[in-house]
Amino acid sequence: MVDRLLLLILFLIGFLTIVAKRNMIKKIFGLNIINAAVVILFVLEGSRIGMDAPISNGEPQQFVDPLPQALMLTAIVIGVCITALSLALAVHLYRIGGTFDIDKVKERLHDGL
Amino acid sequence: MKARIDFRSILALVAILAVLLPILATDTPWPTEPRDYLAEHAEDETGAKNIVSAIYLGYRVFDTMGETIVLLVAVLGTIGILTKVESLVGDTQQTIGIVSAFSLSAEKRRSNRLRTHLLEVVTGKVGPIVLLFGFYVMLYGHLSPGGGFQGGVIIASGIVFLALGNQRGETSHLSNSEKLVHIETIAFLLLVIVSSSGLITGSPFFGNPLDHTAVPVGYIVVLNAVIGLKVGTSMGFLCIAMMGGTD
Amino acid sequence: MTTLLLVLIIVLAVCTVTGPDLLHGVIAMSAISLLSALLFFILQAPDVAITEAAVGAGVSTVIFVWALRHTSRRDDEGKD
Amino acid sequence: MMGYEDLVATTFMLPLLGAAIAFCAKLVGKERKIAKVCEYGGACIGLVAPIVVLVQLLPGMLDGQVITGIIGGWSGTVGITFRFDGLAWLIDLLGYTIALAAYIYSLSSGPKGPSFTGIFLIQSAALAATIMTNDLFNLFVCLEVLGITSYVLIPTSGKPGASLAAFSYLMVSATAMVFFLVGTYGLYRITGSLSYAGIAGGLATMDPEAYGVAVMSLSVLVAAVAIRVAVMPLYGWLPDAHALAPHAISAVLSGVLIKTPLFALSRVLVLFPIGGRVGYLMGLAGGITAFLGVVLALSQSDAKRLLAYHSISQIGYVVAAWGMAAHMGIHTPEGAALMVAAYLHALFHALFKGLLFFSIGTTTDVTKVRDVLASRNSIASLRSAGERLPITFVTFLAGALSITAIPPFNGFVSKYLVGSSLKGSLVSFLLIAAGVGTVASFIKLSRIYWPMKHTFPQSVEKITFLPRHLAQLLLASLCIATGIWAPWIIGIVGKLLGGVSRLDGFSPYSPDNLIKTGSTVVGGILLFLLMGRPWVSDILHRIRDRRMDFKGLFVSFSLGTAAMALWLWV
Repeated sequence: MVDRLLLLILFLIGFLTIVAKRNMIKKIFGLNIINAAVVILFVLEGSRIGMDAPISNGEPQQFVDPLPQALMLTAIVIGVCITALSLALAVHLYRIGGTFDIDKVKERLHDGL
Repeated sequence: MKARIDFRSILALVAILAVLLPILATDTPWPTEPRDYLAEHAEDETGAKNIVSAIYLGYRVFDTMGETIVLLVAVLGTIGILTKVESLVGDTQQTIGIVSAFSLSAEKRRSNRLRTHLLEVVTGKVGPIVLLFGFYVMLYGHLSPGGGFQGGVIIASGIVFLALGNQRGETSHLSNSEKLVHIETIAFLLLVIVSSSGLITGSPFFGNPLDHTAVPVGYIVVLNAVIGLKVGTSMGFLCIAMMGGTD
Repeated sequence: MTTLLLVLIIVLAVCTVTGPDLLHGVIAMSAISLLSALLFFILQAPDVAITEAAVGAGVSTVIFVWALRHTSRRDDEGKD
Repeated sequence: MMGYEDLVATTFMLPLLGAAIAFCAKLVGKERKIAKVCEYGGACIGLVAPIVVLVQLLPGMLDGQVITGIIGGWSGTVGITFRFDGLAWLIDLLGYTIALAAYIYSLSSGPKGPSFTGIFLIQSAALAATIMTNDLFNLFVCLEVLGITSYVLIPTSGKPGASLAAFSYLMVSATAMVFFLVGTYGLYRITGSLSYAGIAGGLATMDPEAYGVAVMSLSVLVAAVAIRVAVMPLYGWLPDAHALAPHAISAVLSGVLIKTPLFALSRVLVLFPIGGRVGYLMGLAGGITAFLGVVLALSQSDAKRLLAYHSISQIGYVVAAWGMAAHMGIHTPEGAALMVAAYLHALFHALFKGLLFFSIGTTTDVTKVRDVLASRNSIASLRSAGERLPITFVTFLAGALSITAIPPFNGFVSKYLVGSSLKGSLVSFLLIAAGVGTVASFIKLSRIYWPMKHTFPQSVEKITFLPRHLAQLLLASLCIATGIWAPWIIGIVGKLLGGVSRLDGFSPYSPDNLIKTGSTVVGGILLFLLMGRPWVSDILHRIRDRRMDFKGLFVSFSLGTAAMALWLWV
């Protein structure tokens, strides 16, 4: 319970960053943080029903749930792909607008167009 | 810094809190049916001892395919934007000291001569070992933790090490970005072909063509190898392009 | 143990998002990745741990550093 | 011989194979002929072959066949289940038709190259997979693939604003997808399954205490998908993205990409006993979207942005009908009829909006002016750019008459169908108002073709017209054909969606409807004349100049989610 509340706090920190910070890099940090929070949440809760890593060695074992782990592999990779793309876009926007501040970039583009 | 956070952000935060709290606060016991099923059948059905690999490349290989595609598109998109950015780079470039040591182009490295020399020697020697380790992780994913993706990332770092250790700025075969793109392209084609290969022996798409043979695990090993190759080359290509490129 | 790691991760997350130096933020992000990799290892998820370490601490750090090299490492929010 | 299950899987495997072949063009030099062969061969395999497969599947589908299975033939407890039914067939048809037309158009207008072809094909594959999947996590992966291809394709237009639009879209929808994962967590925790059948079973037997988790999970899932659909409070990312993307991509984005997730969502909604309430709320939001979208569109002066706001408005029609269908239950006769209306409007909107994007795209490429107030005499400009017959103007007219619901164009049929299925409700009044606004804003847009004596075309650019004309004429003829043979098409769609009984003997061209249409047009003309008044144009200017900042997107997302959760809870 405590762990889950801590994860909720982590998630909210990330979400607040995305919403309130205007710096694009900070927003990407926020996205990474909420993604990490959800990944930890799945693995943490899935590990509560067992004690052994899901690699069979022929003896009877009490596995943790392997399904969330497999899902989270996918989620982690997708997360890093999104991060890479968003960073490339942010760098491009910095080159155009001269700042990481998204509202200022928007204003400058608006004036320029 | 926190004082700048305005009313609307707080409103959004409270709304999200209200929605997420019930989901996270619940104490409903975690379901055990999938785990029990997998513990009993996974090894027989896929041949893999590592059950996560069995799911990742067996039961849910379609998800993995999607994930590989996301990676492919992300790398293509990033490279596309990157070339646009490089053309925009003027002489106003602000370089961070440490980073320029890792740059692949000789001019940028000259300012950090000593550090760079050390770097070149070490990475040049370590590179092949890292590469070998990557192949190990890739090919033994069905038995031990690891697999195509993780192995691929390690291979990518091996490639980057080789590129860094490359003293005179000439490109070795493996860190030649054109070659990497070729391997990546072929690997993607192979991935599509391998995932349809079940059709030959009568299993459906993404099915195991070696299902009724003595080595059902062969499918996972092949998939691991193809995915590892694909991930390794595309990640390696991305990193090399980002570090100041050999192209 | 998990609780302790989570608290550490939260502290690092706060550092990441409030600090004015983005490069420090990147380093804190990769520390978060490493800590969560450790956490996954403790939670019997070695596959996820390897992936998180390789991807989160490795690849994404490289990309972040690349992005900052081409731009600026200062977060000049608030200094309009 | 391949079984049906394999045949169904080819609808997404063929584009993937095509993409892989198109990428192979990079292996050989750019100048070599074989590179072109690879690229176009891949495009043919990826876009034409699936349509052939769909034709093959049609007879079985008309007999009410539903193909279900597990991808790869693995176990159902863990594996990914899929379901290919009439809805999936129809959405595939919609997707591949528009994608084919857009690809032909892109041959002249760009973007070009093997990478573009490959990514474009991957997007089509993801569309087919999205509508087929019956697994929550697989839906997540499919939506991510759809998303990442659009984030990559939007900035290929090279306009600086397009990168910003892609970045905003990326941030909003990537955040929403993390919420989607949270929803997946909640449902997996209480039901122990990811497949839809398993979730439905788990919900039936769940602990009553977990009701809150189910409600909250459902609302974050719906909100995450609604971002993609751009329903009213969540539409903020769309206008920039659709207006600044390359023309071919704009057509696909607003024709297909915003609708597929909606129909995929209907598969999730039926699992929940409270899904009907979500439908009602979405239907209401759809009506409001239709109306407000038009108001915003009226205030725009950029031609493509005006079209983008119309996409929001038209998707409002679709969502209104779809939501009410979900509210009635899509297996009841009324619900099925509404679903037919929603699908038909989605299909027809994809056809005419694609056509409009192409025609306006060709025009603005030639004149280089996108402001409808500044641009005039475009027919002459097009002629001096090398267009002998005013094909672009004619196709634009076909699109404009379709969207303003003039018979016998297809928009008339679907709008009538949506309107009559929703008769008497609050939503239908919003839709009538939206119809009037649509007429007015298209009169405004048509002004770029009005001849003027004293303006002469300056600085026109020579472009290749052939592929563009081909795509425009293809969609224009489809717009007319689907309008004329509407009763027959309605019959087929009704059969595929299982609601045939309600729609027998339906005739759109009754005098009653024609009078209604006439009065809408008159209303539109009056509204257009009214727009010339200083005080009205002042209001419109205010609407246009209000700044939607980035934060607003997230605030509306979170408030929308919370509102939905509250609505479901009480």
